[in-house]
Amino acid sequence: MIRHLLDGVPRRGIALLLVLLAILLAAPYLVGGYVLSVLFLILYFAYVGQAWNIMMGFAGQLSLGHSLYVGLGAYAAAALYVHFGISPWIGLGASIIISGFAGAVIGFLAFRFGVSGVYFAILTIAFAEFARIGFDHFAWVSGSSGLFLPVENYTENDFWNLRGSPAMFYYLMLAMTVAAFLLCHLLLKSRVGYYWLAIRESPEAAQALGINIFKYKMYAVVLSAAMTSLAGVVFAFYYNNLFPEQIFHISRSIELILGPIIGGVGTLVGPLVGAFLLTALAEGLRELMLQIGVEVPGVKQVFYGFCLLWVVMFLPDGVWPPLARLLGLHKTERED
Amino acid sequence: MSNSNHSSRRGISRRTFATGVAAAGIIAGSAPFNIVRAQAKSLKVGVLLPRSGVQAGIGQDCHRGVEITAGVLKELGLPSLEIMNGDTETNVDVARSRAERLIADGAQLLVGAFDSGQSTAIAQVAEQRGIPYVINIAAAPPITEQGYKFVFRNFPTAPMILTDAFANQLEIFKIAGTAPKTAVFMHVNDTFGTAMQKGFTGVMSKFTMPYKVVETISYDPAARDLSVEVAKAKATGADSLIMVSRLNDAILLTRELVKQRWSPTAVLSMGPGWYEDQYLKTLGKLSDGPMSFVPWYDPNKKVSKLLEKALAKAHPGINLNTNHVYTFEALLVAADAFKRAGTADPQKLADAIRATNITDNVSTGPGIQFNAKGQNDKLKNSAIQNRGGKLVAIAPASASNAKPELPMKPYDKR
Amino acid sequence: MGLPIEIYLNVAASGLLTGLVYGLMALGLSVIFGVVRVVNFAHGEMMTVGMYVAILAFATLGIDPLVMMVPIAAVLFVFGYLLQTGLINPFINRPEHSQFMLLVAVALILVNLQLIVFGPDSQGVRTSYSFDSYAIGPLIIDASKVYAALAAVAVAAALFAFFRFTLLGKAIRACADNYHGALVVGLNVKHLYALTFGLGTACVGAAGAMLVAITDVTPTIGPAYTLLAFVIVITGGLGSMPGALLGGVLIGVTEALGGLLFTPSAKSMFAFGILVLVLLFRPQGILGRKLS
Amino acid sequence: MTAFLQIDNLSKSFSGLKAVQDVSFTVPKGEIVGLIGPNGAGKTTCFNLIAGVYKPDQGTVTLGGRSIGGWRPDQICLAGVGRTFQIVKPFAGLSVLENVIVGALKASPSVTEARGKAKSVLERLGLWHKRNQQASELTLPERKRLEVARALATEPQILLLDEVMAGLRPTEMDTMVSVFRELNASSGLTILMIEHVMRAVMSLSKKVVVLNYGQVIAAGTPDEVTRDPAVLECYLGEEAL
Repeated sequence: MIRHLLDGVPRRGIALLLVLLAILLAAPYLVGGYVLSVLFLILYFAYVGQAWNIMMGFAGQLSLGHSLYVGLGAYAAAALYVHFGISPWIGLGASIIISGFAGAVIGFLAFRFGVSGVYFAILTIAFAEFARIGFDHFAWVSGSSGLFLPVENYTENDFWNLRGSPAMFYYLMLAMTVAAFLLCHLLLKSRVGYYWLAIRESPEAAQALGINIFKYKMYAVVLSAAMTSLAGVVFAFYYNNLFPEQIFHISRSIELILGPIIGGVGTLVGPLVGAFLLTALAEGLRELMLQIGVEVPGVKQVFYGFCLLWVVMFLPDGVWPPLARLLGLHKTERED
Repeated sequence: MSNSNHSSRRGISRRTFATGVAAAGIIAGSAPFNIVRAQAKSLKVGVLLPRSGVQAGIGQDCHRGVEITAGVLKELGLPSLEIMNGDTETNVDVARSRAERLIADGAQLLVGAFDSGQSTAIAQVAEQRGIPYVINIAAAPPITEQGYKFVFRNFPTAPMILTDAFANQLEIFKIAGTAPKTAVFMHVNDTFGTAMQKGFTGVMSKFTMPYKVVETISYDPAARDLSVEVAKAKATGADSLIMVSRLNDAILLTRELVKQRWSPTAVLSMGPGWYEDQYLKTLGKLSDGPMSFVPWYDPNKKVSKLLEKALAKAHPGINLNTNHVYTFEALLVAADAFKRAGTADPQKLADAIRATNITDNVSTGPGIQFNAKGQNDKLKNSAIQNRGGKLVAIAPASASNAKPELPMKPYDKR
Repeated sequence: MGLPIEIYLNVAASGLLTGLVYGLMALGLSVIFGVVRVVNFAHGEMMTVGMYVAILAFATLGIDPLVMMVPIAAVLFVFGYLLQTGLINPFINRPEHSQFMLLVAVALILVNLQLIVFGPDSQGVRTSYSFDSYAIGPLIIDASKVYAALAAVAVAAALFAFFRFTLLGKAIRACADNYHGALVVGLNVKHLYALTFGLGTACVGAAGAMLVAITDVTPTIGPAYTLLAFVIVITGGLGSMPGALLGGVLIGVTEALGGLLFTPSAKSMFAFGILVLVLLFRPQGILGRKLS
Repeated sequence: MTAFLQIDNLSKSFSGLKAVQDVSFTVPKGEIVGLIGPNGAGKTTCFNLIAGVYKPDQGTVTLGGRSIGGWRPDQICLAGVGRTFQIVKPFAGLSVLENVIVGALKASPSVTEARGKAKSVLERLGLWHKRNQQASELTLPERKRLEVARALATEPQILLLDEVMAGLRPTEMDTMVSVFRELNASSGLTILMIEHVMRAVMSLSKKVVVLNYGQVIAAGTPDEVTRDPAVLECYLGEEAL
């Protein structure tokens, strides 16, 4: 198993990953609450970015409505906890089923009718918006007045009910990110991974090679949706309040796909690098504004926009592929 | 009141951060916790407001309240506050990490954040770090029902706003000698709007109101066009309109009322929008008449006059409103507690806030006190009316400076 | 419900008129996609630029927004032309997510520049006819909406004429039909693409000027209009010009009647509902050409 | 000699234009059959009907006794039909090896085994030294060979080749011809090939079917066909062999 995992990965890459992991594991003991909260955000976006990347980066289906799955996952687990006191570890089952089902419905409808490309992207937005307005009127989860989770304590970590300190959430998010990374790594080396890439590159050719493209696209959507829903569960229990206006909003969908696009669509490390760069960039720009004494709201976002523009213009494949070459980590010869 | 160089102690680490995008930069960016909490002459207060993003308008308006605070506190003989600003960008992620950042930079007390979702996120940080947090505006009841020890709210909850609104309406109808018979209740379908809608029927049943609500209409906060809503309301034949709205929709609704040629005898608003400067400015003489039943200030109080003066100086032409008043009062609570505690120690500061008893304040009612949950339950709301581009307080009698005008002048006769 | 029939007529008329203005806005998006094959994710943000210019002109010079429509369209034409040549052209053959990213960045910059320059408060204009309405029997029709809708129809007609009858318009259509063919016969495709993008942004600028007469603007309103434009063009048929207008009217009337029959707060659900149905049963849109 | 692939009365029209009209022919098991005709004769449409890209308006396609008309392309591939595309469709972002692995996975239980198969196919087609290059970096003749390699990796019983010789240099073409001849001889692979390069068709095929305007105008051995006046008139006249 381990040999299989490491197969084909350059040694330097493994070493770098281990160092990074060690730093991330030690972080709560080294840094204060602020940096920890930023690191949490980075991991959060790295995780959802990875989940989105399965659908877009691997299988080539552009989803611009991933906030749908975050929101469904968050609401499912939170509602079960608030109404019945059901632990999120059980509730996440419901999250996975509901989000996976939503993904399956969207995928089924779209792929059956040959909706793809821009049309598919806009269909995903439409479903997310549909959910946003629907949840605004969904009284069982308090509609637009928001669903609040009871906050009990911060001193003791109740892992079973996900009540506790930021460090607990940080480690949970770290574990999820690592798991998602390893899962994607394994997937890419498996039959389904090869098939996804083939579908992404040329659906016609893939089909001519015996690949049931409908089936494999469905796998990608359902898996991506289910994984994304878990991020929603963490979101709900971390922030302890949910508003449809916020969680299903299209700006959330955009936010969570910027990371993998900037980092490198279809690469394993891309979502990680992208989430790190974007969060650090946002925080760095805020600090820069403070340092130079600019206190006009909106200036930071303008600079942020220009940075995005620059990256997308000059690094069309994202930051990671050229960075990997720079670090000597690009794909090595796999065969003898 | 500048935040650009409030902390030279942290200057180096901040610069490291600004330059570093690398992991090392992030990790070195902040020392573990705030080890030194010196007995400073002034209190460091982190103010978190949504000054960009969707709520930028309100956030920036609240910020005007921050700007005029320093002078007023000085006149009241209270210690000065060192303000550190944080923009939440109308985003709960940013609200949380900004709160952490301000605490890491030495904030000893937090104030903010207008929105219920962002306030909840900040409240959790404050509670975890043991830093007192005074909410300026946020009406969702659950925030003070969580058993927090460090979170205080000097703003009424939705049921409180409703109770006072009905009481004030009865008072006004009595003075005016007339009252509407039927009403349509229209509310925006957002956090505040639904909180109000939920309490509406229950609270109303405790009063004997002269009017009957014939229809309830909820509409989308992002609505671009409200002609359907007004057409629907008009079709009920009701003679008055009860509103819970925001600014943009209040303007849109008024335009539609005029265009669809429907002049209710009264517009009774229980939320923002109808009294705001932009409403008055955009609609001119068509803005006259609506009454707002809102958390307001008592124009007869001494500090109110100071605040009005300070605002007129800093921002001529802008009327003092809820956003300024409650943001100011949150800072007033901070300065008062700091004076009594004599220390910035968060625990002692929180104890001092819990023992707050400010009678020399701005908002309507007996003053500022907090109950065991950290809620000021003594707050009273006012009724105000738009008159010629200005706002007058018309109820309760003890906090008013004008008589109500009812019925409202029809739109086509102006 | 027992509502009198004239309420339905009133609401439908109002939906129809606003729908035409929305249709013009969406027409810009459709023209751009139909030729350049780039989805303008900053469409609503570009419209707010037009809205702010109209407000500025009205506040400082007192020019009526419907008059300002022409200069605003010209300004946005230049903006669109430059944007296409300078920024978007290298992205034409890049994958969709890359184009999406580029325009999201443009949108982010536009929104926040507007926030900095114009402030966060909503702004509008009050023309002499701002609050007028026509009473036709039991119908009460908003005067501003009538003028805006008429202007929208006029602009759309001019655009149709341009594409149908002028040489340049025909060249652009040739370009859209067969990119390589156009190259082979020696058309300056880059210039034609930029022209098209300019025309698209000019449309949306004109629509913005009209919309100012109907509603107010805040810097953050852009994304909602971008989304609306998507819904309209996909419903009507992406790339089809009559489709955009038809989609606008359809969405406008559906939202209005849906709001009347059910709860108004859920009225945009009806628009999305129609979009989903169209995508599922006629992915190319009502008037769209079959997907290749 | 049994008919392995049997086409009966196949018709297909696109918005009124009759692309393929009442076409019937058979491909016997283990043989190499050429499908020729001038441009626009309906050859590729015919291929797409067999491979399942289009559904026939009329007629049947029978493979080894089973009717496969109206099946999806992937089902037809699983039934034993491998194909190449006239306009090559490589998985541009993947390496040459990965391209072929995708094909080899059809008949392999594991990726490791698929890799092994891909290796032997690549070696056979002389692309092994290019295995780590991205498919997008290949020259056109190389891409054509990659198409063949990918299709071969699915271990088909019948291979549909759509102009794979186009653009090859004579020596490259000879290699290709010998590869097909050897495959046909060693494993009994049946081949149906569309080809413009007559030298390749004539040297490989035992049987040639000629299409013009969507209809079969002649069928027989290369010799017979080349002597057919109808064929000469419509087609061979311009291709001075």
